[in-house]
Formats: sequence, C-alpha cells, structure tokens
Amino acid sequence: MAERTEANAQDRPGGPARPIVEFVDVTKRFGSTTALGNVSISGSSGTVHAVTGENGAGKSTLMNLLTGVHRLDGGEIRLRGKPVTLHSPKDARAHRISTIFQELTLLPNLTVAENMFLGREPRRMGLVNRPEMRRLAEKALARLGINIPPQTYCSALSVGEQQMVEIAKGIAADAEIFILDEPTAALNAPEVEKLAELIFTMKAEGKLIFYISHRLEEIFRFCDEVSVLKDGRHVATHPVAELDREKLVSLMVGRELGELFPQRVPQQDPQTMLSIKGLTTNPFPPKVSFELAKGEILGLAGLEGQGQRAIIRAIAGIDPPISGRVEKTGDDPAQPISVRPTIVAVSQAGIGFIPEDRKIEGLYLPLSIRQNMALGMLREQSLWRPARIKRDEIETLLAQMRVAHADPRQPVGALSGGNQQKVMIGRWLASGVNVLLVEEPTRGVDVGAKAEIYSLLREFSDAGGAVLITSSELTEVLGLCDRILVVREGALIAEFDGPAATEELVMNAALTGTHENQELEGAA
Amino acid sequence: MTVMAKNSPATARSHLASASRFVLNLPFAYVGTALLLLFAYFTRPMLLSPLLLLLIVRQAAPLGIAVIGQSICMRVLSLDLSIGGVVVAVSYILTSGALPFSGPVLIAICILFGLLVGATNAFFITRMRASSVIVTLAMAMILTGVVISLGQFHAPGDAPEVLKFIGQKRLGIFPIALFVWLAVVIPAALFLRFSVFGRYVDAIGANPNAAWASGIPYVRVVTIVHILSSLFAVFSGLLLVGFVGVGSMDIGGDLALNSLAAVILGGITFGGGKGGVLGPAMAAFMLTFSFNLLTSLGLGEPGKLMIQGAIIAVAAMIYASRRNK
Amino acid sequence: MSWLNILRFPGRSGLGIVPIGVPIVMFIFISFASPNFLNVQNLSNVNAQIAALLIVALGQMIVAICGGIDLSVGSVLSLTSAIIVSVDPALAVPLALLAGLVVGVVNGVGVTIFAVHPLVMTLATLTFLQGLALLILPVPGGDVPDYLEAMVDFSFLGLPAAFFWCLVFATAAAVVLRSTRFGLRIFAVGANEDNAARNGVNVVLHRISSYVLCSFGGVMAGLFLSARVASADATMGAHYGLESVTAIALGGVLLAGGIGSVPGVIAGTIALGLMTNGMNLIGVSPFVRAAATGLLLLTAISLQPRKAIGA
Amino acid sequence: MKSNILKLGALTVASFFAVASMTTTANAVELTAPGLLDPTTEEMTEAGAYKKEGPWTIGMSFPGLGNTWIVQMVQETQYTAANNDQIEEFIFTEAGWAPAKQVADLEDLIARKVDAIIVAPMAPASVKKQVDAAIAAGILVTTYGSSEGVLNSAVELNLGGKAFGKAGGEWLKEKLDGKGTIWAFRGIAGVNEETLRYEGLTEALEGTEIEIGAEVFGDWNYTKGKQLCENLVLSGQPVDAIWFSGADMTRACIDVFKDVGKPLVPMTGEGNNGFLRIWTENDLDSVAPIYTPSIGPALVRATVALLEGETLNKSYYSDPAPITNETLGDYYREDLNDAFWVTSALPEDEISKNFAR
Repeated sequence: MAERTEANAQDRPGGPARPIVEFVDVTKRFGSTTALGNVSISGSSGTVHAVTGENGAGKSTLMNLLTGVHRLDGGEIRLRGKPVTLHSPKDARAHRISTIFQELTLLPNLTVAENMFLGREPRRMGLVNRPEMRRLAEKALARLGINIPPQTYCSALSVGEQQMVEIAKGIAADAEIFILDEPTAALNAPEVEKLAELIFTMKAEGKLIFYISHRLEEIFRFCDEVSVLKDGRHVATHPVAELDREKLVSLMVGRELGELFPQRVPQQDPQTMLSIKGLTTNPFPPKVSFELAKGEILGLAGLEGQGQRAIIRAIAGIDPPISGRVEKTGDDPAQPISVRPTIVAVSQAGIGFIPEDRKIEGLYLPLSIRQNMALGMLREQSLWRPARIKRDEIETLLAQMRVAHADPRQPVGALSGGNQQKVMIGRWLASGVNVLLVEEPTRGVDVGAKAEIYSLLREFSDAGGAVLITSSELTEVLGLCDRILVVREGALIAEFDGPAATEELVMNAALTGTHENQELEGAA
Repeated sequence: MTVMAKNSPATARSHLASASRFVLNLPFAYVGTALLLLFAYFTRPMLLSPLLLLLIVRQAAPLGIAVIGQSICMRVLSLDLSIGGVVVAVSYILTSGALPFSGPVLIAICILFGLLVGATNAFFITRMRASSVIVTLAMAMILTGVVISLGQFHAPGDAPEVLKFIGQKRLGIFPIALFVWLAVVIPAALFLRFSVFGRYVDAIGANPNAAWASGIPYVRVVTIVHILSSLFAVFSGLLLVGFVGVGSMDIGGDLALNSLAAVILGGITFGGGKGGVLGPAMAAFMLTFSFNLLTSLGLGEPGKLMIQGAIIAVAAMIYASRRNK
Repeated sequence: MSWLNILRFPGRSGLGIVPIGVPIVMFIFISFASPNFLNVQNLSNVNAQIAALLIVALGQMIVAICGGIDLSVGSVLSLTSAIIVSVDPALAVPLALLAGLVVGVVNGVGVTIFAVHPLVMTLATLTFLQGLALLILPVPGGDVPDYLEAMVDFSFLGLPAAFFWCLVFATAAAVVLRSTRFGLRIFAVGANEDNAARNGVNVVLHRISSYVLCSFGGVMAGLFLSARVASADATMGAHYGLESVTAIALGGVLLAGGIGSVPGVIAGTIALGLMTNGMNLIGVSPFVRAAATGLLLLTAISLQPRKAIGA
Repeated sequence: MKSNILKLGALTVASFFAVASMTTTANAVELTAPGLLDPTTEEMTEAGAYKKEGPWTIGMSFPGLGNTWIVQMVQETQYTAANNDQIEEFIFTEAGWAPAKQVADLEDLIARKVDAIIVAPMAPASVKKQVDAAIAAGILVTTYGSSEGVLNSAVELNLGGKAFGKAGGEWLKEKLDGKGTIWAFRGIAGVNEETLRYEGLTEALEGTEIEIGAEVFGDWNYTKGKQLCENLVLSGQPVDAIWFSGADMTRACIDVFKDVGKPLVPMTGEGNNGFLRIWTENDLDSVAPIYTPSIGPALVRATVALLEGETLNKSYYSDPAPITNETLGDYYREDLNDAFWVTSALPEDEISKNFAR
C-alpha cells in the first residue's frame, strides 16, 4: 500500500507526468450502435491504470483500438505525444504495445514457446531460432514464477496455465505499454499472487499498464488510477486513492443494485422438479447431488473454472457426465423420470439450456428473429410434419420481453446484445419447457436489459418453472437466486439461502471451503 | 426511411435501386440463365425453340435431381461426393444381369441400396466425426471400384423397359423426365420449406453449435440429409440409365462435381443461402443449357471447360463476397 | 522425445499409430505375399511411382495445414505438362512456374479475399485449367526437353533419380514447416485464424502463399511426370487432386487445418503406392484398388475423430 | 476366301469362326478367324528366338476401361488365356487412362518376372523405356497397335485407325455423290485411335465437295452423343449425312432423329449389335466398319506362338470388309443384347451366356 502511494508521489511533483498514451475524443461505431463516444483517457509511464465499467460498457472496445484490432471512427490516439494510426495487431506491437487478451488467444497446436513468440519469432540465418526461442520463453515464464516446460503443446495446459502463458507472452514482448484484459478470470489464488508481484515489478520498471477489470478488489489492490466507462461514454477518471468501494460502484452503475432484481416470492410447498444424483464430470471427480424445486431459481456460484460450468453442461447433456443420474419430475410427482444425458433427450424431457456465449452456441445469427423463436416451438413436433409456428404467439412474446426490433423478419444478428439475449431466452419460453439451465444469464448485456432478463427468469419460475444458473457475477447470484450452491473444485461445498447470503459469506466459501473428497484430489 | 422516400423525387431511383437489389439478391443461376438465353437469342436463336428447350430440360433432369441432395447436404455444412459412385452402382444393379429380377424389383433394390449408402455415409460423418469430403470420396471410390471389378467380365445389358420409357419418351412435346423432375423437386421444395425438418436444416446451417446446444436432433437430421442425398442420387441414376438405355461404367462420373457447381450457382452456400430448392434446379438447367450453347458455338472441349470454370468462379466470388458484407 | 512418445502424443504432427502403421503393415504383408516385392528394382520402381504424388501431396499438406484444400493441383500438373512441350525448351520451366504462381494467387485470393469455400474455388480453377491445358495441347505427345528427361533418368550412388526428387522436396517441406516463420504461422492460421491475426500474423498473405506453394508442387510434379513418361498429356494430372487429398488424409493431416507433418504425408503416399504396387505384384484385380483405397481411407479417418460434424 | 465363308449365309459370327478355323489349317499359326488379320510385312521373327519352357506367366497392360467394347475384348482375352493350360497365370492391368500408371504397371510386371508382356500403349513414346527394360530382362513383348517403329516389340497387331474412318468416308462419298454437308461425331479428344480415324475420314473426303459442317467430340458415348446430336439437329444445322467415329453415338443420333421426327440421313456405324439391331429394325442405309474385340485373343495366341518358338510376321493389321446393307444379316444377332460387338472369338455358349438379351 505504502509502495503504491510512493509511486504516485513520484509522478506528481511538477504536475502530471507526460502521458505516453492519450485517447483523444475517440469514437467507435459498430453498424448503427455507438460502442464508444468521444472518450478521452490518458495513461502515464509507471502507473497501473484501471479501466472499468459494467459488461458492455466499452472497456474492451477501447483497448482493441489500441491493439489495432479495431479502427477508429473518430478522434485520435497519441503515443508519446504523436498521433498514430494502428492498422493491425502487428502495428501495435511495433509501437511496443502488448496485449493480454481476455479470451485466450493461444493456439492449441503450438507449443508454449511458439505461442509466446508467434508473429515475432527470433531468427538466425532466416530460419526460426528455436533454441533462442525456448531460452527466451523460459526466461519470461521464470519471471512469473511458473514452471511449464516451453515445449509443451498448449492443448495440454489447464485454463489457468494458459492464462499464465498468455501473460508471460505479453511480458516477453518487451513492450512499454501493456493491456491486461481481465487477467485473473481464470487464475487461482496463488497464481493471482504471482501476477500481483509481476505487476508491481513492471510498474517499477516504468511500464504503463492498462488494467481492465470489473473486480473491485483488484482495482483497489493493483491500480493507481481508474477510468470508468458506462454505455460507451467516459464517466470519470480518478486516482484510486481518492475513491472508496461505494463511490466506484455508483460511478459504474449509477443506480442502486436493489432495483435491478425482481422480488423473491417464497414458495409455500417446494416440490422437486429436477434431482441430480451422484453426478461426476470430466475434470472433476467429486460426486454432486442436489435438487431443484418448482418455482425456484438456484445459483451455482464460485470462482471461475471451479466446475460450475462442467456441472450445468453435464446436466444439459452438452458434455455428458462420467456417471450419475438426472431425474425429472413429470406429471406424477411420485414417478420421477430418468433423463438420458444427451442434449436431445434432455431437451425432449422439457429442460432448456441457455449457453453463455450466445453468438457461438446460442443464436442463429443469420436467421430472422422469428425463425429463431420459432425453432423453440418445434421441440415436441415430429421431424416429418409441417412446422406449426404460431406467429402471433411469437409477436406477443417479443412484445412481452420488450425486444427492441423493427421487424420480426430482420436477422437476429442485427439486434443489440441485450435483445439477442432476450430472444435466446424467449426461444425456450416459446418451447414450453419447465426447467431452464442458464449459463451467465446476462453476459455482455447492458443494465437495462439485465433487469428485464432477471424479471423474465423470475416470471418463468413463478409460473411453475425452475431455473438453475451459473454466474461469475456474484451480485447477480445474490440478487436473483432463491438458493445458492457454492462450487469449489467440482464439489458443492456450501449452501446459502438467497436472501440471507452476503458477498463475504459466499466468497469466503468459494475461496477456502473444503469438501470431504479433497483427499481424492490430493491423490491425483 | 420509407416514409421519407415516398414523396421525394428520388422515388423512381429508389424503386430502381430496390429492384436491382432484388435481382442482385437472386441466386446467380437466375441471372445467369437470363444472360445465357439472351446471348443465345442473338447468336443461336435456334436453341430457343420450345422443342430444344424441353430437350435441354430433359438432359438437365438427372443433374437437377442429384443437385437437390447435394444442396441439402451443403445447407447442413456437409458435402456428398459419392453421388457419382451411387449412379454407377445403380447402373450396375439395373443392367448387369447379375440380379435375376424384374425391372420394378431392381428399382426397389436400387432404392434400398441408396438408403444403405446414405446411412453408411452418415454413420461415418456423424458418429465417427469424419470429414464428409473424405467419407463420401472414399465411398465413391469403393462403389466405383467394386462395380468395375464386378463388371469387368460382364458387358452391361439393357435398362429395364419402364426406365427407358421414363427416360426417353414424352407426353405430347413434354419429356416424361420433366414430369419426374417436377414430381421430385416440388415435394422436396415444399417439404424443406414447411416441415420441421426443413427448419432444423436451416438452423444447423446457420449455427451448428447452437443447433447442438439447443437440443435439435442434430445427428438424426444430418443422417437423414445424407440418406436423402443418396436417394436423390439413386433417382438421378434411374433417370440416366433410362435415358441411355444401356448400362455404362462411366455414367454419371461428372455428376458429383457438376452438382456442386449447380448448388453454388443456385445460391446455396455452406450453411444456408437463399436458393432453396428451386435455385439449384435452375442452376442445373443453366449448366446444361450452357453446355449446349457452347457446343453449338463450336467451342471445343477446352473452351467449354474454361468458360464453365470461369462462370463458377465468378458466381461464387460475387455470391460469397456479397454474403460476407 | 522418444519415438513411442510421439506416437502417443502426436502434438500437431498428426502422426498416430494409424498413419505410421498402415504402410508398415502393408510392407510386411506384401513382402510375404509376393516374392518379387523385396528386390531393389521393384523398390526403386515404387519410389519412382510415388514421387509425383508425394510432391503434390506435400503441397496439399501445406494448404491443408493452413485450413484449405486445393483440388486444382491436378490440373496444374496437366497444364505444366502441356506447357513444357509447347514452348521453347529454355522457357518451359520458367513459364510453368509462372503459371503455377498465377494459379496459386487466384485460388488464394478467391478463398481469402472473396471468401469462397476452397472446395468450390479450386473446383472452378480445376475446370478452367483443364480446359486451358487441352487448349494448349489437344493431342498427347510432344518432346519433353532433354534436360528434364536427364533429371529423372540418372542414378547416383545406386539410388534412382526419383529418390532424390523425393528427398529434395520432402526435406524442403520439412524445413518450411519446422524452421521457418511461414511454417510455424500456417499452423497458427489453420488452428484459429482470428487468434493468429491477433498475434500479428497476416492471415491473408499466409493463406495465399499456401496455395502458391501447393501449385508450385503441382508444377514440379508435372515436370517430373512428363519427363518420366517422356511425353506430355493434358489430362495427365486429372487424378492427382483427389489422390493427394487421400494421401494426406491417410497421413494424419487434419483437413480442418492446424495438424500435419511431412513424415505423415510420406507415410500416406507410400501406403497408396504400396497399394498399387502390391496389387500388381500379388495379382489382385486392379479394379479392386480403388475400392481398397476407399476402405483404407474410411478406416484411417474413423480412427482420427474430430470435434465438428460436417465438411 | 472371305466370300466363300459369307456364302454360308446366316451363320453366326462365332460359328463362322469355328468353321473357319477347322477348314483353314494352311498357315502355321492361326491368330484369328481368317480374313480378320493380315500381315503387313514380309519380315518374320526369328524362329525360336523367344522360346521358353512353359508354363508361362503373361502380363497385359491396357490403358483403361470405359466402354462395352473394351469389356468384351478383355473378357475374350482372359477367356483365351484361361483356356490355354500352358499359361499358368494371366495378369491384366489397366491404367485408368493415366500414362504414369501405365508406366508403373509395366514396371510392376517386369518386377514380377513375367515371361511375356502384351502392351497396348497409350502413347508409344511414354512406355519405350519400360519396353526396352523388359526386353533387356528377357521378356517377350507384343504390342497392340502400331508404334511406328518406336517400340522394339517382337510383333505388333494393329487394327482400326485410318481404315476405320476411311471406310465410313468412302461410303458417305458414294452416298452423297461427292457433295454435301456432313457432321463428324468424333470420340475422345486427343486419343490416338480417334485422331487416326478422323484422318481416315478426311483422306476419304479429299478432292470431293463434301464439307464438314459440324464437328463435335461425343466421347464414343451414348449419353454425350445424344445430347450433342439433339443440339445439332434442333439448332437447325444443315446435314446430308453423318460420320461417326463409334457406334454408340450413331445409336444416339438415330434415336434423336426419330424423336424429333426428322427423316434419317445416311449415317456410318460400327459392328456393334445394338447398332445392328437399330439398323435392321429401321431399315437404315448404313455401313459399319468392324473393329474386332478378337484382337485380344489374337494377341494372346501370337504371344503363345512366339513362346512356343514359332515364327510370325513382324506386324499384322486387321481390316475386314465393313458390314453393309447386304451383309448385315450375317452379323446381326437378334438373340443377343446391345453390348455385343462383332466379331467375337468366344465360343457360342460363352457368347450366349454373357450377352443374352
């Protein structure tokens, strides 16, 4: 803590240090939507500059302008005082800008060393100098204190290891300006510590680090300055020292958290809809059993990569479980029906799965809104029959969900993220399922749409359905769910009643909780 | 925007613009056919006689039927290169005399055979997750190889009379093959347009991952698609054998690649497109008409191949780049 | 890494038990089945018989690693054959190479810039070039330049010329894949072009270059084959497009991109060569060959499942 | 001699062959039915030069398959070889019309140490090296076709070619009285035999006022021939007669003329039963050169003769008189199907077994 203020103090005398990166009135549009409007932010050497805001606020877009992935539509970027045009990631690299992307950009069929030097392989006599590459890779990995042989193929690494390699790759680039986009998303606690050390070293070396995150604790721990974006606009930039948690949150959100979430109605006589018995999933050996009741929204919480995703995907039949059973209560509560763990059988049993990535797994972007919705209605129809589509029902549903659209015949890809998310959920509402498995219900969705999606899910459960969600946003889990199960290393380690749970309780469990099967992991 | 356009002086121009947009959005086959007909009108007007056009339709029918299967395959992001092999096998079953049955029974055997080939293709593509290019290519190799080794000591005989009748005769001036074509195309078009199956085909083509994750019976749909494709190949083969009248080992050899070309010209791309079933059908006519036109222009084989290749490349480039905008 | 480890963890080479095992099993089987197989003359025949296919398949492998497919390479071979007997012998090779360059660029531009599916694009060029080759050389024949014939007819250290052709091209391809930036980056492009681009790889340039190299392989195979049969034929390469795809698929190259290796392609080509040679030697009806190749291909590919369903 | 046999009337071709071989024993070696194959040179092979102790292994390299003529030729060849107990093994290879594959086939046959090779070269130059290698390895080589001196094979048996095209051309010249417009339906572009046949036609037409109005390549194939003919007929190209390089195309064209109701014009054909059937049934006016599949058996017999130490002429040529309206009845077999080609060397029971309608 003291160290950080010292660093700040060094910059201060004689006014602010000359910034090496300046965004001046930058604007970026995608089609008709303005992703960024007149944003001006600057960063100086030897500082860690947080860029934060809600999902979809424009953080990644802003940084992608600096990495050459996107081109400016207005304004300019100045590097060391001079305006520059960045056409490609290669250009950015030439200007000594290094990016550690949020999505993993490692190529599975390249080794760690090859990945780290892709695009700037060291050469000797025109050929790739592999020994040199390996040596440099080892050096960079050593700086992070990680012990991964550089000759390992990246397909063999865990997600956390890949994230570390991604970071090492950025460091090995010998740049002046670093962009860290949600670097801790896939890291476990010791890895975060290593990253922390590294960030302080880099700062001491006079680098500028843009730290993109919406994790408040990290911003307060690592950063000197914070710029807040909201809906593509620059809200404010403050030294971190001048802010506290509440102030930052209010800058980010601009409203009380409470009104986001619909009212919880306690269920009188909870009746089991879905029971999971002894489920084991691929990377995680522990057996998982729980029940989902009618009218309930159940949340699987925990740190990222702890098995929530594996559990929900196993139930959905996407990545079928290794063992275990799923039973669903049908018309007769006394006679639960065993559900085969394949996605088709699961869907036939009246269970809908809403994936986290709507573009990749969720929507049919080239098809119209109506076609997307209509596909849900076909769930119980025979392949050979004429498709019975009730257009008026679709219109009603679209209106109910307040999907902002010009025409149901327009391609769904032309909608904004929030409306796309609604269409994806709407498809399942139209299909008549009574259990929904939802991964990250509001990823990449603006705040207004969030509230609407929450109330959609709540209406669904109130109408006699049941919802299971996974979410990396703790506030979401706390605000929406009736019951919260905390997952750590694939096991359920704690259960909280929704209204009673707090962020501290859940985080505590997620970070430190243990389970009876832990020795199993030790043996492995 | 439409309100603004209504009373503005630019109305006529915007009509023109939307008309030209409509034309540009049509599969290339429609525009191409129109251009070819126009060109023929000035250079070889004889080709436009109704009689000849109907004969060209008959020539196009086998390709037109095979192309339906190919187009559904492509709409679910798959491909069927085994069409030629199926046709050769059909020719063998019908004309080798190795199976001592009557014509209708042989036709039934052909259909069963088509089911089997399609199911085998589908098995490898969906269950073994093998590339459809490789699987159907291998299938074509196996079928032609087996047929040629079986047939090497036996000259093929005549086609069943019923097929010769369908392939060669006409009602009035209309060749029966035309009716067969229509009888296959129209139900296929309606089925794909209105059935649940057709919706699923669109969904899989638009986003296979989403189709998988949302519980659409992906494997079943792709399996049916490949079975249908083989069945259409069988029908195409029946028509071809009937048309030729005798068995032949090099029958239908260019069907797989021509059908691929026709699908592209018909506006189908991998995973969708606007052509439906009619676009590729039009493209089958267009290709056949272009062969005839080029012949009557006295262009030899080389010229024909070059123009054919150029047409496919240009159409694909126009269509693909427009789709990606 | 030990040999066994490579088989167990093939990495991006695609070299599993199947690609390596198939030719070995075939070799052993034919050795027992035919007394004439294991003699120097026959083995050198096999070498000469597979050389052209190997050269084409190496080019096909580069395109495939980069995530494409090139059916037109057979027509490039035919075109080369037609060109070299139709122009001044001194210009023959440069002109053929120029033609290869143009074809590669056209294919590459169609696939990358116009975003045409590679099967469709190269099918179109296949058709066009076949026509062009027939236009240049309607009737087979002609005199292949003497220097070319000399290049396939020598023997050195008791080894036939074809051996050195194979050696040169296999080595060149291996160096390209293993030790050049291009080689490393096409693996990246083939695995995930977006991520490759984010790492500063020029995807368009690499794609186009892969098609150019493939066409270059077609040209070289055309020179070799025309010289070997001492005459030109404008349909000489017709089989090579699909045959080379078969060879690389047998060799463990993933058609979806990102996986493949020179040893695999060599193994796949040898497997095909042994199939033909073995059947001729054992006296199996030659017509069975196509069927057997198809079966082999199906078996091989079933043992290498992918994630996605489709083309 | 030929007329002698024709007097036998409506005998089938095969039985006529059987009778012929019984009655003529003058020559030392009988390669085919008499009149089908004549020596073209006085030069003889050296007696005993190729003599080997049996049983033999004989290999054959053929360019490829594709039509019923080839199937029948291969069938007859294999039958002949199988019925000679001195031939232990007969290996048939086909190159799928790829010159490189033919080279490979020959190399493999040499590697198998066969006693003799029958080669039907796609292009003589392309197999020269392998033929020389075979001869150097002590293998007897006989050739199907004429290599014009390129190959050093012991004996060459040739057929068709210019004479085939010329027979049709001469007939057309007569029919048209030396003037008019004809269409020429050619075979597969670039194939040697095809070029020769076409040259035969142009030679026959030299000095006449007959013009070739349209020239198309129908690949000897019914389907393609039919499409091309439909096209030419309906595009109104003038035509007085049609020359064909192969019979399947003639059949196709007759079907087209009948289809559109256009009066038939003189068309040349080929000795194929399907064509002969249409000819007979429709009372056409035509001529059909004979391109005999018994060339295959003849090659086997020549090879065997040489291995036995006999002497043969260095080259032979098959140029039987074409089938005309007058002789049609001698050749047409109502009981056989369209895939049968005259004249066959198979015995009658084999013929009726394989080609029954």
